[in-house]
Amino acid sequence: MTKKNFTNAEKGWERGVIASKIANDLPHASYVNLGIGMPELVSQHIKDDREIIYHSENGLLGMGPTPNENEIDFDLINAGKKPVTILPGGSFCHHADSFSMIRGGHIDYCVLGAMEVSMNGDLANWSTGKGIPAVGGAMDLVAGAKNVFVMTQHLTKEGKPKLVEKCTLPLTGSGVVSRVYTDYAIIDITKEGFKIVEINENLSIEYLQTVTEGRVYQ
Amino acid sequence: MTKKNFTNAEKGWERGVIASKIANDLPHASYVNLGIGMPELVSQHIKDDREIIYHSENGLLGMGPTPNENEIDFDLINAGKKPVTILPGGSFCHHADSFSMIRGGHIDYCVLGAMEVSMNGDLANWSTGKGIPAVGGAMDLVAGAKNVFVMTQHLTKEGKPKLVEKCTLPLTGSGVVSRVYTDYAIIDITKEGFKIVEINENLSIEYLQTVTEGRVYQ
Amino acid sequence: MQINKIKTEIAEMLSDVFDGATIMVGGFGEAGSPIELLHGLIDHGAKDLTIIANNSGNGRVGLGALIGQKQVKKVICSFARSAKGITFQELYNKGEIELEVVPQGTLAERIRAAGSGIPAFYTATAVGTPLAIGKEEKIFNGKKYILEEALNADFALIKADVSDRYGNLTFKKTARNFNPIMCMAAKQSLIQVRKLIEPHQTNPENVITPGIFVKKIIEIDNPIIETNAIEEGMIYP
Amino acid sequence: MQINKIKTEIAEMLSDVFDGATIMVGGFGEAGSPIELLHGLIDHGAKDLTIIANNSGNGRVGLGALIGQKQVKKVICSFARSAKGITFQELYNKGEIELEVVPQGTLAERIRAAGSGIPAFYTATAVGTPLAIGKEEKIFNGKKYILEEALNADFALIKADVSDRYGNLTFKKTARNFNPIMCMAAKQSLIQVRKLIEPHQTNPENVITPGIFVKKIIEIDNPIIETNAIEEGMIYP
Repeated sequence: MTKKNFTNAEKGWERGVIASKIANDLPHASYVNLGIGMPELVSQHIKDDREIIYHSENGLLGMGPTPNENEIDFDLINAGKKPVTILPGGSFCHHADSFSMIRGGHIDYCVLGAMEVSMNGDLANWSTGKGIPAVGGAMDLVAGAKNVFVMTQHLTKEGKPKLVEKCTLPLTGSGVVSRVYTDYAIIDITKEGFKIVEINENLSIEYLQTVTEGRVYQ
Repeated sequence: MTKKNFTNAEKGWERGVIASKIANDLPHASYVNLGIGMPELVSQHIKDDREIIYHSENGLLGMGPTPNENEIDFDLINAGKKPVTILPGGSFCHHADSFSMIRGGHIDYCVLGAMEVSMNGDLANWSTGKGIPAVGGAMDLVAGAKNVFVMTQHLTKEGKPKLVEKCTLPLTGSGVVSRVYTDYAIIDITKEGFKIVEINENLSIEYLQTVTEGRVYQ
Repeated sequence: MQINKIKTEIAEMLSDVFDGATIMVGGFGEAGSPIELLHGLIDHGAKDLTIIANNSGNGRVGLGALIGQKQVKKVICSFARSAKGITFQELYNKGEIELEVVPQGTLAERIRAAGSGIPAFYTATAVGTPLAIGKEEKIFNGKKYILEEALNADFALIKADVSDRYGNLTFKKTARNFNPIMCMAAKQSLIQVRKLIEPHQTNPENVITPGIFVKKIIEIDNPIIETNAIEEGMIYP
Repeated sequence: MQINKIKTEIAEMLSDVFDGATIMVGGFGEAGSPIELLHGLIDHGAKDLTIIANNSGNGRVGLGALIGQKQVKKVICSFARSAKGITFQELYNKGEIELEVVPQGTLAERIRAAGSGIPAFYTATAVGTPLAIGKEEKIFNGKKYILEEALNADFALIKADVSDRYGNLTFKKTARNFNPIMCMAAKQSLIQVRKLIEPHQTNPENVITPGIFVKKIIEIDNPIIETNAIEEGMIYP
C-alpha cells in the first residue's frame, strides 16, 4: 500500500473524455441524476442513439440544458441552484415526491463526485470533517439510486489517491458505489478489489496500482 | 348494569333532528368527514351562518350534494361509491394524500355510525365478528380526526344498548370517541362516564340510565 | 432514438406477468378500474396471483371476473364486501381464497412507502384493534403506534385519463385514488389510458404520475364502465 | 358566512408567532423563498426560533436577515453552505447558533411524515454514516435501515404562485419544492401568494396544496427576488 504523494502524476483523460465514457454506459431510456460539478458534463456527450431523462432532486424531471441569458427564470433551477430548462414531457413535483424517485429506487443511475472511494464501495464526498457540515441530497442518492457511478480525478489536488482500502473521511454511504470513472481508468467495485474495466491507453497497470491504495486487477 | 332488551323502547328524536344537532355543533370553517349512511344527513342541516368543507376519503375535498340523474359521472363518487358533485374551491388528490388529511390530524370532525361505544370512548363499528371482514377507512378516521362524533340510535334493532361499559365487538379504535348523538341524548365521553349534554325532552335521566350500560350523569 | 412506452396489444402489456405474481389493481369501487387490462390478465392465464386493491371486485367483469377464474390465491384490501360482489364472496365462504384486511389509509400509506423506499413506518391507525395483533408497538410522545410494513408489487394495472409516450399521466376526478401510489410501488406499472397526447402537450405543472413510474401504456379510448357492464349482464370471458 | 383566509397585513399573518416557536421556511435556494414573510418576522421580533429549511439563507435579506438579527437559536437543514451565505456562517463559527444536518430526502420525508400522522419511519439513507449515529437500526429483507422521526412545526412561511380564499395553492416550476409538505406539517401555514383568484377559477384537478393545509393567505404581487436584492445590496431591516 502506498502513502506517497504523486505531485508529478501522469496526465490522464480530459474531463470531456471521462464524461463521454460515462455517457456511453448510460442505456437508452435511463432516468439519471447527475451531481453538481464535473458530472454535469455527461449530458453533453449522450449520443443520438438514446434518450436519457435527467432528474434534479429539487422536483424536476426532464431537465434540459442551461437557458440563454434572456430566458433565465429564477423559479426554474437545478439542485445546484443554477438556472436550467425543462424539456417536453418533463414534470415538476414537490420534494417528498422527488426524493421518492431517488429513495424508492426509480433513478437508474446517479453520477457523483468523490473525495474517497473504498474497495468495498464506501463513498466519502460530503465532508472533510472541517467547516460547516452540509450534505444536501448525496446520502439519499447513493442509498437509493439503482447504480451509483463516481466521476473523479484519480488523485486529489495534493496528489493523494482517492481510491483507498478504507475511507478516512466521513462516509456518504457504505458499500454503495458500483463503478468509478477517473482520468486514469474505469474501475468496478468487486469483492476482489478494484477491477479494471478500461485503463488509460498511456498508463500501465503497474502505474495504476502505484497511484491506487488497495489491489487493482484485470 | 342492565342486560335487558328494550323492545318497546321510547320513541326518540327523528334522524333529521339528530343530524341538525350535530350540524349545529360543527363550527364555521370546519373540515368534516361524514360517514356513509345516517351521518350523511348532517350536511343537509348546516345553517347559513357557517361554511363547512366536506372531505371524502377517496380523494375529494369540497364534496357537494348528489347530482341530478343527468349529471352523474362515474368518475366523481364518494367513499360510499355513490355519485356526488364537487363545489367551487374543491380539489382532488390521491389516496395517500387524502389519508394524510385524516391521519395527520387535519380533519376537524368526523361523524360515524356505531355498533357499540364504551365508557372510555372505544368504538366498535366495522365488524360483527361474522361474515367477510371489511374495514374501509373507519380505523384511520377515528385514529386521525381531531374530534370523533358518533351518530346512532340509542338501541340496536334488537333493543339492546349500544352505549356499554366495555365493547364486546371487535374495536375500530380505542378511546377515540368524543361525543355520541343518539335519538335519546347527546352524551360526552368523560373519565366519570357518559355525561349527558342534552337529553330528549320526553325522557327522564332514569329512563336514559335504564337503556344505557354504564353510568350516565349530568 | 426516442423513449416510447406505448404498446398496441394488451398481450404485449402483460407479457412479463408470471404465476405467483403480486399485482396491484388501481381504482376505488369502479372509478379508475382497469377492466380491459384485467380481462387481458384472464386471457393471459397467470395463476396463484396476489391482488392488492381497495376492493374485491363486482359482478363477473374486471377484478370480479379474474377472481371468478380462480387465478387469485389472495386478496389484500380494505373492503371486500360489496352489494354487487359475487366471485370473491363465493370463494371466501368456501375457504378457497385468502384475505388480508388492511385499513384503507394504512393500505395507501403502505403502498406509498413501497414506492418511496420506506420499508416500514409507525401509525396510530388500528392501535387497540384486532388488526394490530402481532404488530410491533412503540410509544412516541406518550402515544402508542404500531409498525406497518411497505406493500410492494411486481405489477400494477392502472387506468388513467391522458398520457404521453413517456407515461406522464393525469386522472379524472376521483378516478385518481390509488393509481398514482400504485404506479410508484410496482416494479412494472401497466397503464390503460383513454387518450394519448404528444409530449409537448403535457403541462409539466399538472402531471400527476410522472413517466418515471410508468413501464407500458396502451390506449383504450372507450373503456368498459363496470356498472353499465354489470347491468347489461356482461360476463367475462 | 364564507370561509376567507385572506389577510391584508403581514402583522396579521404572524400574529400567533411566539418566542421559541419552530418555523418551517419554504423554498429551495431562493426559488419559493418567502422573503416578505421573513421580513415580517423580523418586524415581529420573535426570539429563540428553530428554523427548518433546506438552506440557511443568503446575504442579509430573507432568512439570512432573520438569522442576522439573532432571532434564531437553531437551524435544521440539509445544506448550510452557500456562496452568498453570511449571517448563519458568522454565527455558526462563533458557536452562537445550533445546526442539525439532515439529508435532503430524509428532511423532506420527515416533514411529510409530520403532516401525515407518521411519528417515525425507516430509511436506508445515511446508514453507515456519521448522521446515523444514535439512531435505532433495524433489518428488513436483509438490509439495514435507520429510524427517523417526524419533523413538526408550529408555523410554515410559504411563498406560492396562486391561491383562492380557501388556500388552494399552486406553485411555479421548481418553486414548488418543500412548500406543499411544509404546509402539511405546520400547525399554521402562512402563505404569501403572487395572485389571488376566485374559487370558481381554481381547477380542482390542478391544486397542489389543498386549502385544508393552509391557515392564512396574503397577496404580495411583486415579491422580492433574493438574487436581485443581494446584488442591489439590500440589507433588511
